[in-house]
Amino acid sequence: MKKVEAYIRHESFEPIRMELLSLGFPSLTISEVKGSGRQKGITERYRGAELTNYLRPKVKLECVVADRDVPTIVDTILKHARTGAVGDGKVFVLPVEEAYRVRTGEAGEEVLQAHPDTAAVT
Amino acid sequence: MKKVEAYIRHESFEPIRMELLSLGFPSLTISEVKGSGRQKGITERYRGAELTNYLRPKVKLECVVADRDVPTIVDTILKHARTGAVGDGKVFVLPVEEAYRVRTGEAGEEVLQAHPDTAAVT
Amino acid sequence: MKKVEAYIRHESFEPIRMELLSLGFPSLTISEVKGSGRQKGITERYRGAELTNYLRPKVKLECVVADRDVPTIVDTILKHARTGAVGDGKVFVLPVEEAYRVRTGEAGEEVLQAHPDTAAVT
Amino acid sequence: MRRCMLVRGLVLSLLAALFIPSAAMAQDGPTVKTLADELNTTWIIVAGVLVMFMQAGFLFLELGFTRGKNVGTMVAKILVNFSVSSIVWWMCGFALAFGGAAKLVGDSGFFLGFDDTISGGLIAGPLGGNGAAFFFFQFVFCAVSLAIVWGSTLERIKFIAYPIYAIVFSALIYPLIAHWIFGGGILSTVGNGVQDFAGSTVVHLTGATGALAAVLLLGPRRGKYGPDGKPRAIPGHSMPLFGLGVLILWLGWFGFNPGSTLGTSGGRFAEVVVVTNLAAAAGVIGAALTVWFKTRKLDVGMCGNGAIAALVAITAPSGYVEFWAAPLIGLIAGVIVVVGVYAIDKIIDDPVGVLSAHGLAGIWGTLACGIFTSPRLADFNGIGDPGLVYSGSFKQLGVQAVGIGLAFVTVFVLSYATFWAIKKTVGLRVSEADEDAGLDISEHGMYGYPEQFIPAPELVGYGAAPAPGHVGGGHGRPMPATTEVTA
Amino acid sequence: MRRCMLVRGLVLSLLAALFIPSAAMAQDGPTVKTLADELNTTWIIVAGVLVMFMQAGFLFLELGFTRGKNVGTMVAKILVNFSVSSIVWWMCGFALAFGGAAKLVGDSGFFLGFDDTISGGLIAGPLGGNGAAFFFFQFVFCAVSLAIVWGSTLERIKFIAYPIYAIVFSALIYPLIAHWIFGGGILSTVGNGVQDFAGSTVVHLTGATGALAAVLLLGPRRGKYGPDGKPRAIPGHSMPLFGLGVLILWLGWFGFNPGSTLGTSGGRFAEVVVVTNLAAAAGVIGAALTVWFKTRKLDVGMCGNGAIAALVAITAPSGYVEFWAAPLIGLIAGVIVVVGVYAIDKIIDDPVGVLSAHGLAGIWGTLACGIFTSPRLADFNGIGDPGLVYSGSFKQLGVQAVGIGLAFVTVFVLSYATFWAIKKTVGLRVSEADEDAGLDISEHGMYGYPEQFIPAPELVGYGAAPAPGHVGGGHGRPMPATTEVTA
Amino acid sequence: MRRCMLVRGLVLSLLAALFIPSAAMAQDGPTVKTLADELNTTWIIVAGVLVMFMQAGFLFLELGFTRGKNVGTMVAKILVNFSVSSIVWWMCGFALAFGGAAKLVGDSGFFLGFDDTISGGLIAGPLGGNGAAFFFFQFVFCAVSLAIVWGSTLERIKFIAYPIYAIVFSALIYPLIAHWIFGGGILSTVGNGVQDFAGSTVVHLTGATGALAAVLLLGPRRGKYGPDGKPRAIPGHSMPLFGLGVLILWLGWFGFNPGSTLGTSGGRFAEVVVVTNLAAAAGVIGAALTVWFKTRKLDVGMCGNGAIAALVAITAPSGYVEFWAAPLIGLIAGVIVVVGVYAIDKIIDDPVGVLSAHGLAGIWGTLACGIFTSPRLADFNGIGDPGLVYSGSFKQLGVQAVGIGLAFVTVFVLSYATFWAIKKTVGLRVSEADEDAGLDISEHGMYGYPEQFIPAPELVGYGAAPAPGHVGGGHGRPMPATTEVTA
Ligand SMILES: Nc1ncnc2c1ncn2[C@@H]1O[C@H](COP(=O)(O)OP(=O)(O)O)[C@@H](O)[C@H]1O
Ligand SMILES: Nc1ncnc2c1ncn2[C@@H]1O[C@H](COP(=O)(O)OP(=O)(O)O)[C@@H](O)[C@H]1O
Ligand SMILES: Nc1ncnc2c1ncn2[C@@H]1O[C@H](COP(=O)(O)OP(=O)(O)O)[C@@H](O)[C@H]1O
Repeated sequence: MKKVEAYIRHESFEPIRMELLSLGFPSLTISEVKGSGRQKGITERYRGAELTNYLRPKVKLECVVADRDVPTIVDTILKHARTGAVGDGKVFVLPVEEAYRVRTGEAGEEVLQAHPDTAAVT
Repeated sequence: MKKVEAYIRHESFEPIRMELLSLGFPSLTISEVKGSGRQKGITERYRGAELTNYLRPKVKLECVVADRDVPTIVDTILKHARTGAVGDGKVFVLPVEEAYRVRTGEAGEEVLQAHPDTAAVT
Repeated sequence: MKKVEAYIRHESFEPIRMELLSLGFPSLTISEVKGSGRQKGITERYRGAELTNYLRPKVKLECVVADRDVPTIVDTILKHARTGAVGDGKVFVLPVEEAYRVRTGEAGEEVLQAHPDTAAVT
Repeated sequence: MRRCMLVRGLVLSLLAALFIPSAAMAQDGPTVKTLADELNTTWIIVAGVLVMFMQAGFLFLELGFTRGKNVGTMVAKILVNFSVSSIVWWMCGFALAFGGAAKLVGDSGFFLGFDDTISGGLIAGPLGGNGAAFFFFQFVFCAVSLAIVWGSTLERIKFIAYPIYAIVFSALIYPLIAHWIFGGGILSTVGNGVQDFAGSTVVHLTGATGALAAVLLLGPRRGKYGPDGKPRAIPGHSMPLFGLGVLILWLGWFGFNPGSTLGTSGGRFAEVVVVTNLAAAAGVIGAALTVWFKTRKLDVGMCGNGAIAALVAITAPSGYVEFWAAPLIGLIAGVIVVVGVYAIDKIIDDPVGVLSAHGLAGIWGTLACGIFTSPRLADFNGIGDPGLVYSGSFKQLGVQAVGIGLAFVTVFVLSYATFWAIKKTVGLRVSEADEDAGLDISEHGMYGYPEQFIPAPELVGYGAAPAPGHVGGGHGRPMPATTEVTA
Repeated sequence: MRRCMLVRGLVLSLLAALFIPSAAMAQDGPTVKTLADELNTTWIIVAGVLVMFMQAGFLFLELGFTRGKNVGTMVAKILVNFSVSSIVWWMCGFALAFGGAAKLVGDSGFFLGFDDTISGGLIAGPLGGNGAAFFFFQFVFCAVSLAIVWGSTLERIKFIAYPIYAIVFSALIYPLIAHWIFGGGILSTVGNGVQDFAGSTVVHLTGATGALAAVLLLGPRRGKYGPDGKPRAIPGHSMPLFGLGVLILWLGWFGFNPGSTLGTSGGRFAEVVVVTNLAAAAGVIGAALTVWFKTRKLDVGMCGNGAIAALVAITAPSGYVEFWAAPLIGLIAGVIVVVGVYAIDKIIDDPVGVLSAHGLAGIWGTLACGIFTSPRLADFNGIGDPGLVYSGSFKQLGVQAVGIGLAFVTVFVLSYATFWAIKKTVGLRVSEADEDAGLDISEHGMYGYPEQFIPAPELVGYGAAPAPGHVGGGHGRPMPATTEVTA
Repeated sequence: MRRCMLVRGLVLSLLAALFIPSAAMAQDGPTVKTLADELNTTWIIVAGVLVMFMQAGFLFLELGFTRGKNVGTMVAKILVNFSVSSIVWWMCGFALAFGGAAKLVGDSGFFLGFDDTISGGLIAGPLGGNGAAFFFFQFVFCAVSLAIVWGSTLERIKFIAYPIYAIVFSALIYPLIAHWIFGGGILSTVGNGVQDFAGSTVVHLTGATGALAAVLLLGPRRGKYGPDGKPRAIPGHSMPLFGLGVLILWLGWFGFNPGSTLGTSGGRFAEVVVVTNLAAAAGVIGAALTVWFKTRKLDVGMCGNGAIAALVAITAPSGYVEFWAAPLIGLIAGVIVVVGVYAIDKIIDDPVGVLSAHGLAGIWGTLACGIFTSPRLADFNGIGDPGLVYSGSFKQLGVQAVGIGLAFVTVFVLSYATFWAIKKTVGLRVSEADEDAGLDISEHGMYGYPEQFIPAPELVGYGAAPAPGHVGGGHGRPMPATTEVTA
């Protein structure tokens, strides 16, 4: 099992979510993060003083999948998240050793994605 | 060392935190996330138009512990987070290679949990 | 490749970011988290009733770097995040198996940090 | 006071007839009499408009004490309640309250028209501009009383309960009490009459009694009491909005009490302004000191509650007491509200403290007349006797207690019956799932603060990023080109 | 009504000359006439001040319907528009609107001074205190009309468009319509005159027409319409702020309509208060029921829009109709606004629903005079004929339609031309990147809610933690020492 | 103006005695004189109520410029200050300021009662309704002045400093200045008197001077100045709340300046309304243009500060200048405030810009009388001489400067001494840990926005999920059953 972590733009999330859903991967988690990288910051002005923000808002997408599904997930993210401008983000793949479904207490790759058919394929 | 990552309901956090504390695991971190999975979304109505949210609010719990403590942590989470309804969440276990306590600069399993007695057992 | 995850105080982030930038590591991501550990909580009072918060606000810093850069990153964090008081936080190192730059689709260690010279050193 | 107005009207008519013959012939031009009428009308309207704005005060006070998931419903609540009450008061409530001089209820003025004639009471005769102003002024009092009711019911009541109870309240419950005390009904015949200048009992205790009936049938919010039965803090989401509410209410009270002179005669309303402000100020100080000594922290909500409680308490005596009594009455009200909230919170979940701030303080204020009413003002208003400190007699105190008792029992019985019927039919409380999700999303289909609850990427919504040529190429899009700096 | 004031002025002067000789000799003391003048002035100023506060109403209504990234700009917008309009009205707008009795525009009162003499019309003669009050009262109407325009343009318009259009609007567009209907211009000669007591057409339709011209040239917000062309919800960020706006507007309307009596004569303004409130209440009920039956959810915004639409609709008839007609007019306005918003949202992106709430409701209100105006009040005001239900004749309805038509065409042509010129020169709409980032950061250099957008550690900013000795050692610093508990 | 009122009173009494004998016999009916009194009282009360609401204006202006962790304390602050001031003004402040005609302070009216007699000055004689209104009106001025003080102290001052300084300020500091300029004290004998119609110096400069004394002893907020000594932006948390504050203040100023006519005589107050509005509008424009040319961004806060500064500046001249001078005075104030804030921010941490908006603009406004006062109005008010542009003489300018100087020195010395004593005893500033945590949690025990600071799961609190049978089985609980859709 692997965890795919992607730092992407807000606008790219909906297309990614929709394609992943149609591919049988409805299960994922996102959170609001702020990132810095090659992208430039912005400077704010307030009553004569300045404030510069080097961190820009991003969405962090986390999705744990079976090893063989990693390329599908990564490709889908890369496809929709790319605008070609700096700040498009990064995708990382981390190892996962075990997974449990809370509702049932089951463990293993079967619990990773919600759709029965996905599970069946496993 | 392992990192236990759990995506759970808000209401289940307090009981989990309290039991972990009593078991000698006070150290953990949480954050607000939004997840999708088997759980259904909701549709909002506003001035004649609609908006559907497929993502539901969850709490992400992160807790790094020594390998042998993983079952304790996972069991505690599973016990309190389960309602039996869809949306109860998932628990994942990831490998961790090193850990440092900032205050002292120490490294190793000893830094993982705050309670001296826990450390002693190690 | 490794992912360095640090849970630190808000005030310590700016110095860390600035030093990492000057060392050639501009790329990182942060998020707002709440943590508990050895640090004490606070009790609030409201209209005769009480509420105790055991969780305190922290910043979570995530930075994926090449294996050989891990000590640099960790040392920088430890240096600036330390006040010597409880609640200074922890740093963890996790393995990462693959990394992609969304903008170009490239994979590998080269994508980790934004500065061309850093890449060159690789 | 109200009686006094009647008298003045008569005197005026006589004067007009006897001493100012020009009034008869110069029909188109203003006379002293018409000007006096117009000035009274102006003041009543100005005061009424200030009281109307107290709706915003109640809205924001309650919003401040509510969690962010239940804020939109409060806005809809205040609009719907005020509106239903407006229409029902016009159809029926006003007629029962002020449409006649009978002991129980009035009998004229249903579906009030400008050409209607009121059969008796304060504004007996053709309605006219002054009567229209009176109608409006009394309506906004009814609406205030209704707004008070809901403070104990926040965050769990079904929306449908609002319009149903609003109808019963505006058509019957409030008009009964208003008629009995303000309109020349039975309570103005107990002793020399119950003293309640602007409604500590008529408006505030009535509202708080409705709130008590509602909350007894409704129960506490989920999570209010821990497994050990001890109250947990459910902090409201915004002290700034609470502060706005308090200040708007304080403002509105300068219409509420001084407007109850129903005119400008003798500049009496200016005295009432001073009395009202002194009491409110002392209320803040009383509450602040009390909560400080109890907890060593200065609870912000309690400071505001202190002001409200003192304003409620001074409402009845505001036309009856001298300046010096006002700070005393207010100070005590400030102490009462803190002690009351702390005590009641142990057993009843009253999120904004309406039972203390309007109930206990309303009772205290009504009783305070029996203690502090000055002979000068009892005489001026022509209602009741001087209070204990002047007369040494407990008589007026007794009369006040009778008024409180009758009002409380009547309102409680009628309100309990109404809420009970609502509970048994359409239901009084939302489901647990709806309560957890919040009333905004469950009853109104949208959060009151969408950006707090809806995941940002789903709010943004539009699909993939535009083609590079679409925006200035090379800029990250969510960033204004003009403000970029080099990293 | 306005005509009537003129007449009254004359009568007063005559009376003063004939019946009250003392007025001539006791120059320093008040007389009945000077008192009447002062009372009128007092009421006009009080009403004007209430109307001025409607700027806050519009601000908060629009803020509520806006996303959190575009809120600071709204504050700057309202301040700059109101200010530019103030100055331009004083320089020019007032003169054209009320500075004379010619058919097209007035001709005196430019750069108004206290000693100026107005050449003709409602306040012909030396300005005086009453004239100053009139000047202010009419200005705040112009400012309301201007504020309405921007409701359809939120979240994408360039700031520079505001002052430019504000100048044209206050100098020319609004003065034309105000003169034609209020100031004795051409529309007061169609039939027996167009009935528009307080400006359903003059103020509200004018504003909404400007809004239509603007939005046609501006286009929808990014993300408002999906790839399928269907409208997506872009929920406003705060229902509490929206509620504040609605209640302030409701309050302000008690200056807007009753103030349009321009005095207290006969207490007529109190009747207008009652009529206004009944209509507004019915509007809330109409809108709430309509949206409930359509969606089974009680849209909070629609309840508020119902109030606004009803207030807009009752604006024209408020001085012409009996009490009973008010709830009817309001109820229908409430239905209209919901149906209107739902229909218009499919094709035009009007974030606050100004086209429905001020446009459709303004038209409905103006037409309603042709239906409900009572003979008593047509006569009293001396403008137009009784409405359809009394006279059985469609004549006044026709006159009203002519008024609506001429006002709409004039305002639309002038506004479209102005916005077109803005678009072709300085530009009407911000870049896509700026729209995405929000107008606050892109046009004003700082977020309106910085803590929502700026990463917390960057906001804190100060460097590393202080030396241990600096704060009580061993305490975590972001925690107040006094409140720590043992973990 | 104030002097004039006195004269009018005398004239009235004479008239009443000589020309209107009926006044004596018809004691119960209104007469022209009693009506005139009542109308004056009505206007003073209405104006006073508007000024009272300025407390909300100051609260929201300051809230907008504050960080979210320090908002509850502001609400408690405004309530406690206003309340302490209310009581102290009644006990002592009013007596010193207006209780007599001596040069230094008044001597009657302590613990004011309705039957008290004032020994001399503006309202010499028995208090009465008009006197009660005067008492209230002057009190709200004192409270405004006090509210201004705290603008420079936000986010770091200890709460205990508020009531202590409020007592000294309301009992002594403000009464001194008010007596000297408004109450017939020493400054009304310099030349022909210092012209300060509504208090640019008495109210605003006094407040700003207190603010200066406080901030010098308090020091800047943590993190305001970088290691390089350059000011860092600490953006306030909410431009909408700031906008609310500005608009409420603007509204309140229509009571502040026009109410200072202390009556409706001659409709003068309507002129003051026009002058006030023109200046405020020009102030927004002046500030907007200045900040735009400086930074090419339209700072929202500066637009609002421009309005406030212009309103402060026009306060003194509002009763002395012709319409045309108002936009000039306002425009210059708008420029001054921007330049002032930018300059002062480099050395003093004044979060809301009170030193510029009330201090510099207050000085400018007071001086502006010496430049623009028209002969007509100097004469009408009976105070001072015409200004430079009319008289060509610098005399009045000199008199104004003397007034400013004496007021500044007096207030500064007394305030600095008071704050110094506070600092040395109970302490003036919270600990660093408390400042970092925010004053809400450290001084009041609860955040002003709990949902922003308390972790959501700890706020929810109730234990494990209920048994399946408890809610509709199979529904995820935090989701309202009625709105679920299929994923
Ligand atoms: N090595 C990294 N570790 C953690 N987060 C990263 C890393 N590199 C990039 N990110 C995240 O990705 C976002 C975009 O990266 P950036 O370097 O600006 O874009 P690009 O990939 O186009 O150079 C950053 O804002 C940050 O959140
Ligand atoms: N494979 C996954 N990767 C990341 N997050 C997941 C994954 N599966 C579930 N989650 C998280 O767990 C939450 C609950 O999952 P869901 O599938 O709705 O529940 P259930 O386990 O009852 O089927 C989701 O909202 C999401 O946040
Ligand atoms: N084992 C852990 N797993 C996850 N988060 C941790 C762990 N230990 C510490 N943290 C995070 O670090 C923060 C500081 O830890 P704490 O124990 O209070 O400090 P100290 O290191 O001084 O003992 C916590 O609030 C929590 O967010």
